[in-house]
Amino acid sequence: MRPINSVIQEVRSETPQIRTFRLEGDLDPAPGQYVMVWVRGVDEVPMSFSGPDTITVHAVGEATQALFQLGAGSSIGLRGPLGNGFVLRGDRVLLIGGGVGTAPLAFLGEQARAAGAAVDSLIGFRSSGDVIFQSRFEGLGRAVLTTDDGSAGIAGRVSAGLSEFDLKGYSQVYLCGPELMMWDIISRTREHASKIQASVNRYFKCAIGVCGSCCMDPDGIRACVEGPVIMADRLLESEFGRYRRGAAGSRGSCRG
Amino acid sequence: MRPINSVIQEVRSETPQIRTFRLEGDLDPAPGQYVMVWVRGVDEVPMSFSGPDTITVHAVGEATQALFQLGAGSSIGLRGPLGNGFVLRGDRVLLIGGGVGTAPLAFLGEQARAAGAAVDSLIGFRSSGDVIFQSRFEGLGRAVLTTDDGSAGIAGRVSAGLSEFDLKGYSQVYLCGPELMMWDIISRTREHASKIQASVNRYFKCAIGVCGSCCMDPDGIRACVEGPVIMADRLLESEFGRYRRGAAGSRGSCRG
Amino acid sequence: MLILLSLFSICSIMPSLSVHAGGLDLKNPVILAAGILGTTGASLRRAAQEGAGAVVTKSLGSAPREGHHGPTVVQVDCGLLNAMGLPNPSYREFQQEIDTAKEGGVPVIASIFGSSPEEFGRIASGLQADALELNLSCPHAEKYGAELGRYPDLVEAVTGAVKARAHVPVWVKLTPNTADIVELGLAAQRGGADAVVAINTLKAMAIDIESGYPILGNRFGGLSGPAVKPVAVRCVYELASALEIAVIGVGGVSRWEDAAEMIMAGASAVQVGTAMTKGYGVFGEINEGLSRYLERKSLNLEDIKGLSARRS
Amino acid sequence: MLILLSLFSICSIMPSLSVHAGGLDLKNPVILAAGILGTTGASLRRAAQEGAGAVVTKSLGSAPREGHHGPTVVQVDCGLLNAMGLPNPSYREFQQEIDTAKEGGVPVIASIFGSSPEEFGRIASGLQADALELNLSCPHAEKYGAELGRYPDLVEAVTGAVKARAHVPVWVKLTPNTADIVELGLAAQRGGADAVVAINTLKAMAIDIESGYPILGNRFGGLSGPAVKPVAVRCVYELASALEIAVIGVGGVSRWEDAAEMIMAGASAVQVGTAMTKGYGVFGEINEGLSRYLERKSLNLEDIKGLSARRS
Ligand SMILES: Cc1cc2nc3c(=O)[nH]c(=O)nc-3n(C[C@H](O)[C@H](O)[C@H](O)COP(=O)(O)OP(=O)(O)OC[C@H]3O[C@@H](n4cnc5c(N)ncnc54)[C@H](O)[C@@H]3O)c2cc1C
Ligand SMILES: Cc1cc2nc3c(=O)[nH]c(=O)nc-3n(C[C@H](O)[C@H](O)[C@H](O)COP(=O)(O)OP(=O)(O)OC[C@H]3O[C@@H](n4cnc5c(N)ncnc54)[C@H](O)[C@@H]3O)c2cc1C
Ligand SMILES: Cc1cc2nc3c(=O)[nH]c(=O)nc-3n(C[C@H](O)[C@H](O)[C@H](O)COP(=O)(O)O)c2cc1C
Ligand SMILES: Cc1cc2nc3c(=O)[nH]c(=O)nc-3n(C[C@H](O)[C@H](O)[C@H](O)COP(=O)(O)O)c2cc1C
Ligand code: FES
Ligand code: FES
Repeated sequence: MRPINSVIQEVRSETPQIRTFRLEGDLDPAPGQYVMVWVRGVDEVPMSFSGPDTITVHAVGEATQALFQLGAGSSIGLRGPLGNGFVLRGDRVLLIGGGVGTAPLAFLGEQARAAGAAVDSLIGFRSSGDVIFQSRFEGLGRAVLTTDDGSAGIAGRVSAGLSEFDLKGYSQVYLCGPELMMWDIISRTREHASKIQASVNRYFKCAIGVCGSCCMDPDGIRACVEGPVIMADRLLESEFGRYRRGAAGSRGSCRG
Repeated sequence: MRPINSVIQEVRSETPQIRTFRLEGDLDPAPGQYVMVWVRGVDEVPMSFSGPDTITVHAVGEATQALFQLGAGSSIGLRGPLGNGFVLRGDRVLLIGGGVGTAPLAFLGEQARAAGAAVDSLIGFRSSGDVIFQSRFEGLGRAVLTTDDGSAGIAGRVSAGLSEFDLKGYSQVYLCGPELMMWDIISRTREHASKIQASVNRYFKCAIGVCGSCCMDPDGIRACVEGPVIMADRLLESEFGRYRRGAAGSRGSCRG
Repeated sequence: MLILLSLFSICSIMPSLSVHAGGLDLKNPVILAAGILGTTGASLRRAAQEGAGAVVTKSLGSAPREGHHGPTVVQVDCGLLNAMGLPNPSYREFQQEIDTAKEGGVPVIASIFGSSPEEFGRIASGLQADALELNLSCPHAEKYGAELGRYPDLVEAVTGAVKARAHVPVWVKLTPNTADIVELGLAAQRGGADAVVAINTLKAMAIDIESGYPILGNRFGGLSGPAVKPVAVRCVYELASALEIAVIGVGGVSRWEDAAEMIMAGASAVQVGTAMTKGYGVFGEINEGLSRYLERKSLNLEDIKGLSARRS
Repeated sequence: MLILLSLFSICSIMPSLSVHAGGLDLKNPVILAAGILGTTGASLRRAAQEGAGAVVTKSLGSAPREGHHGPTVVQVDCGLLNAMGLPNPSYREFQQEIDTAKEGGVPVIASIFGSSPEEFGRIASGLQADALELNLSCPHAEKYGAELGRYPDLVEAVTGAVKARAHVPVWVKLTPNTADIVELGLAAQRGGADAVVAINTLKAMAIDIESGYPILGNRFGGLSGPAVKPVAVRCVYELASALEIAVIGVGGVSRWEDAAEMIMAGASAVQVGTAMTKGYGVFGEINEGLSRYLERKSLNLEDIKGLSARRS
């Protein structure tokens, strides 16, 4: 499939650095699936769906900043939806997200709620000015907020809010956010790893499982097609949280 | 479609120069359709179906003679069934055939009979030793035989038998045989041309309507895909009976 | 007749598709490719009547040729392999077909082949057509086509010899079976060509795994159809970026989107070959699609021609 | 584990698929192609465990490279266009991945690239692998690949430089973007190559008709997949007819029938690239299909190797 043309329908500012783009087209993604977004003349980068027809983007570099130059009526190229998304299991779920990683979880939570599940959330941000989707999560069920600097909610990392929840009570737990945050949560909740689904971030190039750029040690999981959502017990036995490969394939830190 | 492999199941001698080959495979042709027969290492030539799984071949040159070297168990390559076959119209039909051209008509007659139509035939051959399928036609209904030398049936060309039939009484007339024989019949029965279907013989190369080898003047009919069965009224306005093109595309006689 | 009428009405309300390409004025940029339904004047005229902007004949040589033994074509994934072997009744006998073809009302381009500049020149002076297309690119005929066309100096010499004798535009059809098609295009331009045509087929082969036999009677043939389109688009783009003369795009054009892609790559017009397996209606479909596209975008053909080079 | 066991049982009752190819002993002739899931030792090991007869790494250079901007791939009719741009962490950093890959129990072939015979030689002496494959054929990286590999004298020089330093078999991967791939194969043979690998991708391009932009970040890329198989089969046939050394067939192999066709064309083994989009199971499927075919025909691999040349 060549990239399909999609006219941006609407752009919403969530924070100065985060915007939500409503896209044209009958994309019909499952929560946790992603799309390769081609900013023409610049680059093509993976973005999770934050709703049935939206992506929510943190401007961090060339492609994302170029995307921020585009308003409603501009168009981009899309390949997707791609990958394996979250699978809804049971009727009482917990969402744990950090930063822009809360985006696919909000989408998931809304579908889970519509399907009749009880949905609680633990969401963390750097500071009160970085908080996004708070009302979406609060509309789903119990929502606990953390900020690193304490400017809103519980002060500290996301894990500082963990004690508010009894993981035993949840049929499934869903994770998305910076890798070290997810690693932190998974290490603290090892005994529940078989019911934790996490959306991982690797360097995607082809997004169709041939180039090897996104492969994870030691099993050679192709995150682009076998993921991006992977069970935490598999991640515990992997490179996850220790290193990840960049554009050149060199191993590097998994910060960010 | 690449040529499919077909193991010859059985070879039957009809005359010293004509053999019927029963082919493997679920070909499911309509009467009047043809198949491109690849005699490996030699050539690929068009052959009409003489039954649901048979072709009946007159050895006239390199490919047909090479085919005669092959017995049951040998294999050939097949592309087909191809082209537009005969269309059954009405419930009282007349078949008019000459030489190996009787082969697709016998197949058609059997299907027409099975569909409940009355089937009469007029079939002509050079000599009594060249007669094929006489019993197949006789099994269908009234069958009149001609031979050029008078050694069997009515003496003379096929047209010598025409007076035995009142064309008005038939819902449709089907023709196959040497071009000049078909031309002879069509010219003598012009007023019925709109109910005469004829299977024409042109030089087929690609058999998929791109090379132009089989095109007929003046409309550029591609005999390989729009034919080989063509209505006689269209043929009356064409090159048919006057000339046809050979392997090089040069206009030549339509004898044979 | 219905088809003709509907085409007519489209042309009058929609953006014009007329183009000037390689010395010819065309009512639309969709041309019947060489060797495709080009053996008879009747089929060429029919292509014209069904909407082709111009038609190219089968490649014509000095003497009649029957071509290679069959199979002459194999359908492969997304394309066609052919090794017809340049069958043709000779250029002399073919003039009557060209005369018939002209009744179609669009330019008739005679494709010719030879084994030397002299032979090309002789044929060129013996034919009356609206333009000549030099087949320096057929990949499966000994002594002809790409066997000359792979050498820039021969391309230049053949083009020059024909230009010296012809009173009509001369197009040179190039082979993609080369490390650098631009070198060949520049050679054609130096020889005086009015346009280059890219691409002819890619040299290829298919084997029957039941028997081990190469399927084509000639063993080797040329690959065409959707499979080769990305190669053709690249060649057109490279040529259009480097040459001053027009580039005619051919290879895998079967829908209007393909034609638009070729034109954006830099083609002044396109040719349709393998897609004719879908029937003569292809011309109408492509032209209608192009018209609607240009209307939707409020653009004309000139705007999109070579657009990609301006976008990268 | 189930997959491994079932492969095992097939191998024991079916005709042997083991081959000697280009200086390597392989348990089967189906190899993972260069640049396909070859960025990590883990994915290479997984390919081996799922049935590959050998695995080739991503092409490795002297220094880390991030490759071209995206899009780096486009799916086109019957194939894939890619312009990864040779991303790799440098051969030095990659040795650890090779060591992991070796745990798969099949030969690990390091693909390398450089811009001169010296650079190739340096990399060759700095790597421990079971064989080396010289990428003289990538069509979309400036100063590398086909930009050297189109010249027979450079192919010979690079091959010679590597042979002088390497203690393992040396395979030379050739470009089909040339008028005569046999010239390149002969040059590799003169340089001392143990095998040639044909083909790398065809230089190609795709344009987005909504915007006019070339889709690939690098504009040009390489076409692979079923679309190129007839070109690859032709190259393998031509090379096998002319060379003494082994030919490894690559290009569009995705089913066992394709592998059989390549082997009949003269390939000692085949490589699988684009078909890996179907997943790692492809190796098992192809090997199982080949075994069943050979069993049905009561033949072994050696019987069908190069069969086509004996049939025409
Ligand atoms: C499955 C998946 C889902 C994602 N979902 C979102 C999302 O919903 N919202 C969001 O803001 N971001 C998301 N990202 C991250 C996003 O892809 C990167 O932020 C983006 O690629 C940065 O590109 P850039 O050119 O702006 O930055 P650059 O300056 O090019 O790079 C900045 C950093 O972004 C990362 N990055 C760059 N290119 C890629 C790539 N092709 N694949 C993976 N990482 C890359 C690298 O870590 C790099 O160091 C997702 C990533 C993945 C893999
Ligand atoms: C639609 C169609 C159906 C046919 N059905 C039958 C049939 O049922 N039984 C039968 O015996 N014959 C049939 N023929 C004729 C048969 O195709 C030729 O007799 C055969 O091709 C001769 O090939 P050859 O190599 O033996 O002879 P050659 O020596 O090559 O040629 C002898 C003559 O056969 C004709 N011929 C050769 N090749 C072709 C070709 N590719 N296409 C058309 N004509 C060709 C030419 O008139 C030629 O002069 C049919 C032809 C067509 C077009
Ligand atoms: C059956 C067939 C016959 C052809 N004959 C000729 C020919 O005589 N002269 C020529 O220059 N090109 C010939 N070609 C090449 C086409 O004109 C065209 O360049 C090629 O097929 C690519 O275009 P396509 O993909 O639209 O078919 C032939 C192609 C086919 C398929
Ligand atoms: C995504 C991708 C990356 C590739 N990277 C390389 C490479 O690094 N080195 C190389 O020699 N060939 C590379 N190739 C070419 C393949 O190894 C192979 O030659 C080509 O794709 C044809 O085989 P296929 O049709 O099976 O894919 C790459 C191909 C693809 C599709
Ligand atoms: S991004 Fe290429 S294999 Fe996953
Ligand atoms: S045989 Fe080629 S068009 Fe009919």
